[in-house]
Amino acid sequence: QEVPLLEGVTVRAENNPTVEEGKYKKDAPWVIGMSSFGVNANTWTVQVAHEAQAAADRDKRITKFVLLDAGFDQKKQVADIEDLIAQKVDAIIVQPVTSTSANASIEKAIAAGIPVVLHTGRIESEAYTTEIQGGAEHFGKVMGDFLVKELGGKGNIWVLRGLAGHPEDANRYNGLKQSLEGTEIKIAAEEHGDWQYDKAKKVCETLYLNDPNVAGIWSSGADMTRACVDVFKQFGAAIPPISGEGNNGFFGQWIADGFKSVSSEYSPAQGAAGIRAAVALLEGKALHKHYDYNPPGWDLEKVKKYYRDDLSANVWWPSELSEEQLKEFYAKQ
Amino acid sequence: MSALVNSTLFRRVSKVPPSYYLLVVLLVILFVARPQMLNANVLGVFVRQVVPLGILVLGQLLVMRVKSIDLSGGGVILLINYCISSGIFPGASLGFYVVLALATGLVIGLFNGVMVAKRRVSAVIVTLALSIVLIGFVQYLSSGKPPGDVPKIFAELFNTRFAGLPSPVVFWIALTALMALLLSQTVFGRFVTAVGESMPAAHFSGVPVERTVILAHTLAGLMAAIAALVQTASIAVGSVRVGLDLPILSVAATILGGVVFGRGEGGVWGPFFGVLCFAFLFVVMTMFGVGDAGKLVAQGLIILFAAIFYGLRADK
Amino acid sequence: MNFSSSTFGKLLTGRGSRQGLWLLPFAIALAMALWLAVTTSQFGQWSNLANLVAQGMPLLITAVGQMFVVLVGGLDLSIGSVVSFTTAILALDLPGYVTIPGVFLFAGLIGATNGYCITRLNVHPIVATLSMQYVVLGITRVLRPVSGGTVPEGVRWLVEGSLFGLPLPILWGIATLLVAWKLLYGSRYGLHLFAIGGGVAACSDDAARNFGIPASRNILLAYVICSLFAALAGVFLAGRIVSGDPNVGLLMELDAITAVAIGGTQLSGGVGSLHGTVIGVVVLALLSNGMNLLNVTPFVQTAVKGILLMAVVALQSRKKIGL
Amino acid sequence: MSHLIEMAGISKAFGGSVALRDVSLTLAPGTVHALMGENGAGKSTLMKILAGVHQPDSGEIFRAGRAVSFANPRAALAAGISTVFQELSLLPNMTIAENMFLGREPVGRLGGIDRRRMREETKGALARLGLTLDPDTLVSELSIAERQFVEIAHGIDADADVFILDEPTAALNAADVEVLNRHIRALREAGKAIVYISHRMDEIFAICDVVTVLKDGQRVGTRPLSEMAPASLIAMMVGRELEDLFPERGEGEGAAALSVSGLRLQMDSTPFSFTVRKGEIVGFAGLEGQGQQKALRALVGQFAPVEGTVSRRGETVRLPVPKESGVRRWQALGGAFVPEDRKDEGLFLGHSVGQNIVAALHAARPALKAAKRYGAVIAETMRRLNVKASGPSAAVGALSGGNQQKVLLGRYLATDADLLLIEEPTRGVDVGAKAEIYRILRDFAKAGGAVLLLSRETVELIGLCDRLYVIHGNTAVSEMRAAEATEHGILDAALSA
Ligand SMILES: Nc1ncnc2c1ncn2[C@@H]1O[C@H](COP(=O)(O)OP(=O)(O)OP(=O)(O)O)[C@@H](O)[C@H]1O
Ligand SMILES: Nc1ncnc2c1ncn2[C@@H]1O[C@H](COP(=O)(O)OP(=O)(O)OP(=O)(O)O)[C@@H](O)[C@H]1O
Ligand SMILES: [Mg+2]
Ligand SMILES: [Mg+2]
Repeated sequence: QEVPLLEGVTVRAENNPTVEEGKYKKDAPWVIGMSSFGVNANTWTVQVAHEAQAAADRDKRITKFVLLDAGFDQKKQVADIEDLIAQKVDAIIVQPVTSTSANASIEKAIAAGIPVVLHTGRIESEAYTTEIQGGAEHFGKVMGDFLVKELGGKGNIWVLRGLAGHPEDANRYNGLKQSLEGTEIKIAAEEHGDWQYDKAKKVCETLYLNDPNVAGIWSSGADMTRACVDVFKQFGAAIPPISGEGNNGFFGQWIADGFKSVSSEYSPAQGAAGIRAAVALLEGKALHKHYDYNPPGWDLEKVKKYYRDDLSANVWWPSELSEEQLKEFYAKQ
Repeated sequence: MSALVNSTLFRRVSKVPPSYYLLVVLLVILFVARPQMLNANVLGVFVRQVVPLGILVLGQLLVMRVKSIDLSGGGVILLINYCISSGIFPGASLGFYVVLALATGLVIGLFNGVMVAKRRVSAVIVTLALSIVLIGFVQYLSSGKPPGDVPKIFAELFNTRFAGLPSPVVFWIALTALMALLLSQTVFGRFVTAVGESMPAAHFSGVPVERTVILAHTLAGLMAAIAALVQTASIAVGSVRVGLDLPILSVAATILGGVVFGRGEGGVWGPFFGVLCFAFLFVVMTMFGVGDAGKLVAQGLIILFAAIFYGLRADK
Repeated sequence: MNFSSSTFGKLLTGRGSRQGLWLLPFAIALAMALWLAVTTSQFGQWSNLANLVAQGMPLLITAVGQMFVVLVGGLDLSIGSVVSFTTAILALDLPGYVTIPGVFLFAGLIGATNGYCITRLNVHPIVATLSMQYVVLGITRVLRPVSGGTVPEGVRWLVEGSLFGLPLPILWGIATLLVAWKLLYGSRYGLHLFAIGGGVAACSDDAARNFGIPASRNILLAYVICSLFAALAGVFLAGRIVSGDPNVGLLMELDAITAVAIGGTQLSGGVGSLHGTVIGVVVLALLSNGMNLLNVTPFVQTAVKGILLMAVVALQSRKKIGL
Repeated sequence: MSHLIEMAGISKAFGGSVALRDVSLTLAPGTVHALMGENGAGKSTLMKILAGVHQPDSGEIFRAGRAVSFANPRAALAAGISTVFQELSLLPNMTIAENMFLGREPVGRLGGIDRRRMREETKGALARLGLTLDPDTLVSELSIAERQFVEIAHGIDADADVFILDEPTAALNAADVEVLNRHIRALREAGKAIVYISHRMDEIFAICDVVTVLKDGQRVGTRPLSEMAPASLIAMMVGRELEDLFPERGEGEGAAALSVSGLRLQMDSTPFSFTVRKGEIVGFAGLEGQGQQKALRALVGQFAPVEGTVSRRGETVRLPVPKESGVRRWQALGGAFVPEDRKDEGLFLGHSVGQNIVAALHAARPALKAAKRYGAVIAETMRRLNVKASGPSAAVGALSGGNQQKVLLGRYLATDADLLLIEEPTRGVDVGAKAEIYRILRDFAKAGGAVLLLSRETVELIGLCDRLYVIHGNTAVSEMRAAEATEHGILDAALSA
């Protein structure tokens, strides 16, 4: 009786201990705490918070859902988790800021008998109870494989990375490196666009004016793909194959302009999956320690199914938000 | 060393704000390495990238001339971006948004000015705190309604050209010229100079010190609002996060341009070229494939060396 | 009796003293603590108070350091990078007896470079230290592109352990304050810092020099001290996050400056106090801890923080206009 | 060698302008050596060289026969040369005791500062000057005269053989000067050499033994004062006989230019009234700190009295007026206010002479109007006040004290104000320039203007004014015609109130 956490989530095959049944069983009502690495980092993280909140609201046994925001600050995350422990919440969900900074406080939580669910970011310690991890390498590799296929294994590409120093950025990049191994594809330029539209646009403009000949672009996702496509359109140039991720604005652009692309999946509904995992632990169900979230990339067909012309660019797919919530949050003006 | 420092040539050269020769150096590098880039089209694109910063600097230099500082620009930009992109004003026209933005900037600048000049609160802290309030306000609003799309007209305007140059660049130059006129030709400009040199002396000369500081801050708020409009047009989508580095960068560009707290030897064009320096620094480093870490180091060292060269002038 | 010349009036408005306006923020900190103690059950618990001390410690250490340069009318924007840099060095695969002296050596050099550029090469503090922020951050990113590594076990103990039943962070705090107190109030050096700052604030940079105080050397030393404190905060943080991280110090300089200013220290120099800085740190720490305990949603936390900050500073009016 | 100090062939130029040319000076023990000369003659520069502030371009300094050179003030002090500088240089955020000991604080156990000793010694030093100030008071809380005293105490308390007093009395009144003089005599008895710079003739003759006169950076001569009379000394300084220091008084009494009634400065003080008529120069006399300055500053909002009413040009203004807008309001009513502290309140030291002169003219116009150039006004003002500067673009901070004062006055004369409030019209101004300023003020009154001023120099009040109000205990205790007033009479009026 596997607990359904999220579509696309699988149980990791090897080295996967189980959390014994009933270990964290507790009678409802529950208070669940969540330490986010940064709720207000971008529109995707905002949606993760909404998805988590919505999932908590749907479960009437959760009387209180405490969401704390580290604002990308490791120190604050440590303090946040300590504050959640001090409040004696029943379970803690952690989106770690970095792979190490929260380790000590997660250990403290476990020592205090509070289960810790980890998602959207791995840590170097094993102290947590269970984790759902969208593999950032996988994410980057889906994009990389696409480029390798499109380019027939050779040519110059640009690499648009995310926020420097962020583990997610480094891991996605490692995924790309795996794809490129053994091919003749060369990285002609590599820049950090911080996953933001304006920075990425600046980078792309500069790269284009420096040397417009590029066979393909590996973009680490978020709003950077849209920025890069806009640059090529602005210069009236043909858009080379470029990778992207599940953003409604990007989908619209892809459909309208018909360039070659792939969309790696990294659902904001992982926020809801975290809640479900915490609930399962509190219900006393047996869970595995490691869950992987490595779905295949999306092609134009799938994208067309999800794309919503009536919603704004800032929705991320797939989502578990209800139709009303989608309309409330994202209706186009 | 001291002979060099004392030579007349050095003195004359060092009177020039660092931004001028830094810009020349960057352009020379660009000319040597990528001569094809030195045309109005390409340069225009690069310059367009820093127009929001450039407009922010126009306000910053004004408040720095009266020994104050404005770090609230980040918050202003975020708030105005949110107002435009969230659709809380359905069906509003471009004119409405412009008026809304200017009014917002005006109120925020006025608030800063009153807090600094009347309440006599530390400008660093009050403008930083206001920025935090504004960012927090947007975060609060966006939990109810996340930002969405920016009306198409913004992006369309942003991409137009005027006299062969991108319109935002032309707009920035015009605004800078206006600010230069304001400071050099009006009584207000004299007030700013007087207040910057000595507030008590200005007061006893009959200069309305508080009003001058308030007006400077109000204008800075307006500039931040205009910068926000341009920035929003350039992103064309809503955002929940802006770097606090924009205001700090605007301070650095202003100082590179020869304007420090109280003194304004670089006038308005010094900081203007300071901003251009940032634009071309980025371009040159990207061109040479300098990585992120290297960019940081190079940017730091170059700003420092420019400032040292300027600071070494004999008549300190 | 004229209010502002009464003893209490003077204390309240900070007139006739160079300690700055610390009484109001003190009252605010007290009120916040009382309110939290009454409205939440967890606030007063020993474990929460211990957390609070540990959470506030890096800010306390950096703010105390920052105060030295603010007193001479300067600012140090590079301390956040120094903190990150320190954690990165400590997480290198080297023994602690190499890395720990190493970080202080580097920090001293960074501070000395800042001070040298500012005093001898006449560079504005904002520009000098902002450049240094970039340079040090860049080097840190090379050393440690993403967070990771492990710091020596001893460092972790220094932060999490306890001695004679006292959690060690408390001892860090006491040691920091003792050192700072001695430097500021128990030595000629500290007095000279105030004097130099007074001259700078009165726009006569040479005033202190005319008294035969070697102003440049003292200011340079203030930047060294500031940097050393930042390194100390870095060691503490490394012990807390048990790894090296290139971004851990991001924006810490602004928090430190904010804390210093809330405590009544004037950014133009010459006026301020150590206890004021402690109060500023306490206000910020209580704000963050209190909102978590009160379950304020993250979507309004920033706004609340800003408004409270605004309220604290709005009460602190001074005579001077500007920075 | 009987000389403590010998300065030989000292020359000094700042940029292009020569401040001193081949000046020699010897200081003998047990003498008070007056240094006289017009504003900008180079007195302060010469003393700053002796004090280690500036280094001479050429020339030598001998200390007890041995050639020395001082890199900074500290070195000079170590060599036994102590200076009270002309421009106040105390640090406002430090206490009196800290200022007294700055740079040479006594160190107690554990390397801490021996504050108790600092306090005790400061108290002693202040007491010797007849002051009862608390050593822990911040200097920013002191009045100008008190600061001046602290500065003097700082200078003369040092363990030195040579004392330089550069216009120590500029901010002091007659009684204070007497206290200082007693001190100087004591130093002389102790065999010290004292250099005394002042523009007040009476002081020079009362205390000094020898005088050296400088003119345009060159030494005119050195004479024993016993051979000199005021007139001959002035002639030596100015290069001509000065016929009369004070211009003739005005005659008629015009309509009231200003009338103040019911001015109550403090809760416990008696309200008083005063008027200034067109064509009249009126002075506030009395002992230092009795309310003269408060009364004047109350009119422009810089002091908040309890109550009072001002009538001016048919408008009635109730006091107190807001601090912020007081000066502007006063100017809008055709008045001007010249502050006493030219360094901190008056001048833009980093700005040019021209900018300083036109500041008030700009201020009278709306902020968004185009700024006028005022080239003619600047030239005319500099000519009228005989400002010695290389030109309108010279930085005011580099001018001598007296010329700075003229520029300050010029700023307000350049406006079309018809009522001047002046604190200390001639602070630190040489006799020649004093006469010029007196003449200018009198001409101003003759042309229908009115002047209300206060001064610590009673002689000046008597000579210059038409009418005097003696202020004591925050109220006017007596009103007298200046022509009939005497120093004794004023003191009598003040003290018998
Ligand atoms: N730091 C300086 N830079 C440039 N010029 C200076 C400087 N100090 C003094 N001077 C010039 O040197 C000349 C002599 O000035 P000094 O201050 O010695 O005059 P003074 O005799 O003391 O006059 P006063 O009686 O007005 O104080 C003046 O012309 C003055 O402008
Ligand atoms: N140039 C002027 N001509 C005539 N009257 C003036 C002028 N400037 C100011 N006033 C008057 O002086 C008074 C004070 O003016 P001022 O602008 O200095 O006040 P304020 O308190 O500084 O104003 P704000 O509230 O704008 O700061 C007002 O009554 C105004 O009418
Ligand atoms: Mg005003
Ligand atoms: Mg002089």
